[in-house]
Amino acid sequence: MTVESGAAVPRRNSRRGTAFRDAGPPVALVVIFSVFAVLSPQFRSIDNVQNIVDAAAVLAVVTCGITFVLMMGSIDLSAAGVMGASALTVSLLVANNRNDNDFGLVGIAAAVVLGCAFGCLSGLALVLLKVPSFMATLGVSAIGLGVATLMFAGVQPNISDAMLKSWAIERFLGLSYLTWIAAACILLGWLVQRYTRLGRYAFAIGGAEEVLTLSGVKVKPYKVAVFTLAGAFYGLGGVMVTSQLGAGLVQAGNGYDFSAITAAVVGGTLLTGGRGGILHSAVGVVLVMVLTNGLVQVGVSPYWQGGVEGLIVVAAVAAAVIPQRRRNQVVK
Amino acid sequence: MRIAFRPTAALISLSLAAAALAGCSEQAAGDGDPAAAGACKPADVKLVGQVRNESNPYEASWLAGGDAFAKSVGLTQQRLTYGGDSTKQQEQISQILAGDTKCLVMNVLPNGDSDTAPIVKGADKAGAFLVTQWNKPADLNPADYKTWISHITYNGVESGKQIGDALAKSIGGSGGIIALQGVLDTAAAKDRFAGLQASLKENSGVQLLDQQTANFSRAEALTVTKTLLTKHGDKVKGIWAANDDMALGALEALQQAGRAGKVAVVGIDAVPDAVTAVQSGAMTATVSSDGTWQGGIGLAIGFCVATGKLEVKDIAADNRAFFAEQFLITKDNAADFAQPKTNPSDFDCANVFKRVAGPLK
Amino acid sequence: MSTPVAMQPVAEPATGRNGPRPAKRLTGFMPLIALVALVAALTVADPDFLTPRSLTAVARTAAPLIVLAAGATLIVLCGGIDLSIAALASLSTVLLALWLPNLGGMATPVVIAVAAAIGAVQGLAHVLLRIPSFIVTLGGMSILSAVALVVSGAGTVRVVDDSPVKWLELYVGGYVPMSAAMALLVVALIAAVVKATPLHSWISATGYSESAARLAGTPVDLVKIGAFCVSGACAGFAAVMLVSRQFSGGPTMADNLLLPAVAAIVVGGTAITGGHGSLWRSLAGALVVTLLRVGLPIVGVPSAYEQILYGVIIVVAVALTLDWSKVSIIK
Amino acid sequence: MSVPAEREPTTSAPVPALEVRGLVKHYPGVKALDGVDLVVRQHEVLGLAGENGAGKSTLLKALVGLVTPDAGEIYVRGEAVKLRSVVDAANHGIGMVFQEQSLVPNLTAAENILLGSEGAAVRRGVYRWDVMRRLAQEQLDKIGSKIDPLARTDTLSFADRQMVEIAKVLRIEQRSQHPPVIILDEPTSVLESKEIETLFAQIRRLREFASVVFVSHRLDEVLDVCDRVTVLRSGQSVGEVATAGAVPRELHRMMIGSTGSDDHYHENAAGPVEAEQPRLSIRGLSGSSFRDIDLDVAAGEIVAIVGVHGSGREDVCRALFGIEPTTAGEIRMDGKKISLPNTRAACAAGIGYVPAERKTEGMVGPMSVAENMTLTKQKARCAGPFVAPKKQAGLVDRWIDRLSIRTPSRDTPIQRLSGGNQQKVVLARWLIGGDIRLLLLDHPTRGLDIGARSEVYRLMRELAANGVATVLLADSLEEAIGMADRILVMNDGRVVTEVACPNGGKPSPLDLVKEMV
Repeated sequence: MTVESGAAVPRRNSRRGTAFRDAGPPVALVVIFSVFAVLSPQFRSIDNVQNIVDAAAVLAVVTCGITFVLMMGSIDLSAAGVMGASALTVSLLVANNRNDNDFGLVGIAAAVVLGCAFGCLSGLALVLLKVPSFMATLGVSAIGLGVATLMFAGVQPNISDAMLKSWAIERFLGLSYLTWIAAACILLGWLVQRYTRLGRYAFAIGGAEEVLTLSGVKVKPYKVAVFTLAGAFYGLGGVMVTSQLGAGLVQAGNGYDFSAITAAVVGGTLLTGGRGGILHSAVGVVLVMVLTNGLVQVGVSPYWQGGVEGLIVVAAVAAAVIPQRRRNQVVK
Repeated sequence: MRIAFRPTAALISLSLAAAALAGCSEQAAGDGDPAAAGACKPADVKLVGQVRNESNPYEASWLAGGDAFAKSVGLTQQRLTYGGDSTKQQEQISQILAGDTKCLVMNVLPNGDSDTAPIVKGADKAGAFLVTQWNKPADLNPADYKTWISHITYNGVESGKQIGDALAKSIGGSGGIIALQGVLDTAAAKDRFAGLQASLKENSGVQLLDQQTANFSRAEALTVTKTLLTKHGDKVKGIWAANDDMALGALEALQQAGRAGKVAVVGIDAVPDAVTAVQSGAMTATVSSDGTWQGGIGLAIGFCVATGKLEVKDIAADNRAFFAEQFLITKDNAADFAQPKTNPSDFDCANVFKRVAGPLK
Repeated sequence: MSTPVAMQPVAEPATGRNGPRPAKRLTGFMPLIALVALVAALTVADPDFLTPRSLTAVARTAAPLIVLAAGATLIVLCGGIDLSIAALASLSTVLLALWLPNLGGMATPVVIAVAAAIGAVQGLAHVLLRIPSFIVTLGGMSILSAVALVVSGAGTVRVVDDSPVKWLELYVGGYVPMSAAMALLVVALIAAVVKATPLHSWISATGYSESAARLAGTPVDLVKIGAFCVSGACAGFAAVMLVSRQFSGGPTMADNLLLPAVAAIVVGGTAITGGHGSLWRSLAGALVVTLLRVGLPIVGVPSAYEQILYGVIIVVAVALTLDWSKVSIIK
Repeated sequence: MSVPAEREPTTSAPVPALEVRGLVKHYPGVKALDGVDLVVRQHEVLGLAGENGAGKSTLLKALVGLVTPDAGEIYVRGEAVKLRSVVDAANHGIGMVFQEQSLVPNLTAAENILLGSEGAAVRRGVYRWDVMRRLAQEQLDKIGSKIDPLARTDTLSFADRQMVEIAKVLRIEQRSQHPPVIILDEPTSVLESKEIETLFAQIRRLREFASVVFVSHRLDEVLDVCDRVTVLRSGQSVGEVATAGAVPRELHRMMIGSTGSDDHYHENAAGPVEAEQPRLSIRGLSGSSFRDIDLDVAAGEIVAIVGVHGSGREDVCRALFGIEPTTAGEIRMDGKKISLPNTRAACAAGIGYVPAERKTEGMVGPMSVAENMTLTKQKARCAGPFVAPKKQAGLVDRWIDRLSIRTPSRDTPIQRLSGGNQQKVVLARWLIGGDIRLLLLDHPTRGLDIGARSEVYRLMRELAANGVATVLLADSLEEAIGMADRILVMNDGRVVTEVACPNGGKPSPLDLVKEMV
C-alpha cells in the first residue's frame, strides 16, 4: 500500500468516495435504462426516449431550483405552492377565458417574478425570523396555495395565448420547446453554480457556513438570494405546467416538491449540503423519469408502481453510499 | 426536556385514576338530544356546505350553488373545505358538531366511502340534519338513521358505460382504447370503471390496451397519457377518462403528441371546459353532473326538514338514497349544457326530489 | 472527513449574555403560550369556540396527530426524520380493519406490533445501509402506500363490528375523550421512560453529535432503531384511533397527517437538527396545528385565506418557540 | 479599568503596528480581560503566552472584531480604532489564522484564499477563474507553497491547508496600505515536527513584510520563533520577555504565578505490573491502513505509538476501539480473545478512548457536564434500568472534585468549560465506572495549556499506578518520550521498531525521527 504523503487516512477515503459518489448515479441510470430496454421494446423506441425527456422538462426546472437550496444544506418544500400561484398568475395575465389580459411574455415574466417574491419570502423567514427552512418553506407553500385559490375564484382560467401553448406542442429537433427551456435552465444553473459568486457561495455555505462569516462574507443576503433564485425556477416551472395543461391549476405543483428532492438526492446531492450540483440533479431527474416511464412500459400494476419506485430510490442511494461507508460515519 | 419526571409520574397516575374512578361514558357530557324535527324557525337554521376544495371548477360551483340557495332563504352558508384530506374533514365535522347542532343542516361531500360512516354517526348523535353526496358504502343506509335525510349520487356504472359506448361508437366499433382511472380508493372511480368494462363486453371490437390511474388529476393524466401513447403508438384510437379533468389532460397530451383530432376522448362530470370541448368536437362525450344543483339541493332538503315543511318519515324510501338525473352530452346536445341551468323552483320543498332518477342500487 | 469547524458559535461564553433565567424559562413555555394565544384569538373571532364541548372536540380530534408526532419526535431528537409515519398509519388502518373480524380485541396489539416491526425495519435500513433517514422513509412512504393499496384492493375496508376499538370513543368522567386521554398517556409514558432512563442522554447525544455519542460507547445504532420502532408503534396506535373514529380502514386515510405531524414537532420547538426538544413540546405543537387546521375554517375564515393564515401563523409560531441558544446554525 | 487619558509615545522607535491599552471584557461571572496591554512592533514576531482561561482567545477575538471590548483602546499604527467585524479588522490590516482551520472544505484552495476579498477575480458577481488562479498563485508564491490553487481544499494535507490559511490571511494586504498584522492562534497544535519547521520558516519570512502575533502552548516553540513574548494571566498582561536567552521555566513561572515544574517528564511512579500475561495483546492486526501489528501492553504500562501523518497509528488506535474495521489478526484482553465489531463491545471489554477531535468527537457540546461524564457507564449512575438522579449527582460531583474540574455546576453545558476542563470530563467518563482496563489516548493534550497538560499527565500516571494499561498517541515526541515506558514507531502502516523508554534511559527525539520517515 502506498501512502500519499501527508494525507491522513480518512481523507483518502473521502477522496475515493467522491469518485464513487459522482459515478454512482450515472451508472445506476445506465443500468436501469438497460434493464427496461431489455424488458420492453417500446421503451427503447426513439419516440419513448423523446417522451421521457419531454416529461422530464418541468421536473428538471424545479429540481434546478431546489438543488441550489439543498447545496446550502437547507431544504425547500415551497415548490407546490409557488408553482400553483405562478400558474394562476400567468394564466390570468396571458390571453385567457377569464379576462381581457394579453400580456404575453410580460405575463410570463410576472409569474417568474412572483416566484422570486415567494422564494425571497422563504429566505427572509429563514434569516430574519430564524425559522428552519423546512418550516419556512412549508408555510410559504401554504401561502402560495392560498394566493392561487384566491386568484382561481371558482372558474378555471384556460389560456389561449398562442405562444405559451406552442411551448408544449411545437418541436425543435424532435424535442418540445419546453424541453429546450429546461435544457437552457440546466445550462444557466450550471453557469450560476460554476461561475457566479452566488453559486459558489451557496456551495460554500453548505460546506462551512461559519467560515464564510469569519472571512467577512455576509451570508444572509446570499441565502435569501438562493431562495429567490429557486423561487424563480419554481415560477418558471408553474408557467411550464400551465403551458402543458393549457390552463392555470392551483394544483399545478402537486407532488413536485418531494419529486424534486428525490431527483436531486438520487443524483448525488446531499441533504446536508456542500455536495452535488446541477448536473448531478439533471442525472437524477432523468433517472426518476426513466423509472416512472419504464414501470408503465413494462406494465407494472399501478398499485405497485409507487412502491417499486420507492424501493429503487432507496436502493440507488444505498448503492451510491455503500462504497464510502465508514463505521463512525454520521448519517442523519 | 423541561418538565420534570415527578410531575410526569403524577400526571400518569392521575389520568389512570381518573379513568378508573370516574368511569367512562358513551358521550361527552352536554351532548344535546337530537333536535325534534320541524322545531326550527327558518332564521335559526345554520347551513353548512363542505367540499374538498375551492380550487376546482366543479366544487367551486357546488359551493356557489349552496350560497345561492342560502341567499334565497335569507341565510348564509358556512363554506368548509378540507383539501381532500379525510382526517381534516372528520376534524371539521366533529368541531362543527361540538357547537350548536339544534338546527344544523349539513350538505357534505365525503372524501371517500370510508369517511361517510363517522360523519353520519356523528351527525346522528348530535341531531344535525345531514345530506351526503357521491360516496357511501353500500351497507350504510339513510333509512336507518333519523337525521341523515338523504344520500345523493350519480350512477357511476351507468355513466362509465354511456361514455364507453359513445367512445366505441365514435371509433367505429373497433380499435384499441386506453383508460385513465380516478383515485383508486373511491367508489366513483370503481363504479365508472365497472361501467367501462360492461361497455367493453358489449362492444367486443373495442380492445382495452392499457389502464392506469391518473388520480382524477389533469397534470397526472397528461404524463400518463403521453407515456401510454408512446407505448401503444397508433393502436390507440380512443381514451376513456373517469373524469373530465383527466380527459382535458389527455387532450393536451394528444395535442403535444401531434395526434389531436385523431383520437377520441370521453370523460365524466361536464365541467364547463369539457362541455366546450364537446361542443367544438375536440371531445366526444361527457356525462352531466350538476355541481350547482348539488350544492343547493342538499341544503334545500335539509332546510325543508329542519323547518318542518318536510317530515323525514314522509320521504319515500326511494328518495332517501337516490341516483340523480344525468345526461350523456355529445356534440348534438352540448349547447344545452353550456350554461348550468338551475331553477330556483328546483329547491322548493315540493320539488326537491324532482331530479331523482331512481333508487340507489 | 470532518468539517473543520472554525468556531462553534454556541461555544462562546458570550451566549451567557442572552441567557438570564426568566427569559430561558419563557422560551421553554413558548409552545404553551402560542397555544393559549391561538385559543384566545379563535375565541375573539368566534365566542362560541370557547365552550367545553368545543375544546373537548379539539382534544379528541388532535389525539391521532399527537400520537403520530410523539413517535416521530424521538426520531427528530436523534437527528433524523420520519416521513413514513402517515403512510404507515394508513397501512395500519387497513390491517386493523382486515384483522378485526378474525382477531377481535387482539387485533389492536397485533397491528401495533406489526407497525413497530415495520418501523424497526426502516431503522435497520437506515443504520445498516447508512442511508439518510429522509431517503429511507421517503422510500418507505411509497412502499407502504403501495402495500396498503394492494392489501386493501385499493378500497376502503369497513369495520362492521367495531366493539374491540370502541373504547377509544368513550369519554372519561364524561368530559375527557378517551382517545385524548390515551394520547396524553402515550406522551407521558414515553416521556417518563426516556426521562427516567439513560435513554435521555443517549438520544440527546445522538442528536447533538452522533460521532461523539458513538465514541463514548453510546449504543447509537440501537437507540436509532429503537426510535424508529417506537415511531412505528405510535403510527400503529394512531391508526387504531383513526379506525375507531372512522369505522373503517383506508389505504390513504392518514396520508395527509404527515406534514401536520412534522409541523407539530417543529412548532413545539424541537430542533429539526436533533438533540434539543421534548415530547411535551410536540404535544403542545400538535394542539396548535390542530387548532389551525380545524379552528380557522370553523370560525369562518374562507378557504384561501385559511391557507395563507396557516402558512403565516406556523412560521411565526416556529420563530417564537425555537430556542436559538440551543441551535447553532439554522439551515 | 479606566482608559488612559492620553496616549504617550512609547519609544522613539516607529509607531507600533498594533497597540492595545487597558482592554476589559466581562462575561457573566467572568472577567475575561482585565485591562490587557499589548504592543506589537512592526516587523516583529510577538509571542503570546498564557494558560487556558488567561484571556488569550478573548484578546485575539477582540483584535479581529469578533468581540467588542467593554473598555480599553486598540491602536493601529498609532490610530485608535473600533473593530466591529472581521472585515473591519481586515480593513485595518489585522488578520487571524484560527486555531481550528477556517477553510471551506468543498471549495478550491484559490477560492478559500480569496474568500470575502475576491477583488478582480469576481467581476459583477461572475467568477473569472483565470484571474482567481493567478491571484491565488501570487499569494501562495509569497509563502513559497507549491499547492495547486485549483485543488479542492479537502484533498489537501493538513499542513498544506495551513499554508492556504496563511496565504488567505495575507490577502488583507490588499485592503490596507501598511504592512499587515497576522495573528496565528495555536498554529502548531496539530502539526508534526517536520511541518512545524516549515511553518516556522514561513513565519520568519512573514516578518519581512508583516508583524506576527504567535500564540502557542508550546513554550519552546514560542521561544524559538518569537522576538518577544507577552505573558497573560487572569486577563492581565503580567510581563514581557525578550526571547533571546529566556528559558521556558521563566515563562512558565510568569504564566502560573509561581514556580511550577514545567516538566511533564514525571518519573514513572510505579513500574509496570509484571503479570503473567499482558493486559492487551494484539497479533497480526491488519486493516485498511495498517498491517501485521503486534503489540503488548501490560497493566500499568504506558505505550506510546509515534509516526507521521499517514503512518496508520490513529487507525490502529481506532481499531482497538471498534471504530475502524480490521481484516485480520486477533486481540486479547488479559489473555481472553475478544472481537470489537463496534464501540459498545470495546466499552464492555473495559477499553476507553479519548479522541483527538475533542469538540466534535470527544464531547457533546450542548449537554451538561454530568451527562457528558455519565454517557458511557450506566451501572454507576443507575438503579436497575432507571437513572438514579441522586446517585448520578453524587458520582459526578465526586469526580468533578477529584479531577478538580473547574465548572460552575455539574449542569453547565460542557461547551462553556475551558479545553482542559472539557478534556478532564471526557477522561472522567471512562473512570467513573471503576472498571477501566485499557485507555486509548489520541492526542489527549492537544490544545491544552501547560497547567491543564500537567494535570492530564498526572492523571495518566495515577491511572497507570492503579494498573490501567495505556496506549498513547502523543502530541509531540517529547511528550511520548516523557510519558511512555515503551515507544513503538510506525511508518507506512507497519511497526518499524520498538524502543524501550525506561526512566534514566530515555531515547532522544532524533533517534525516533530517523525511523519515522
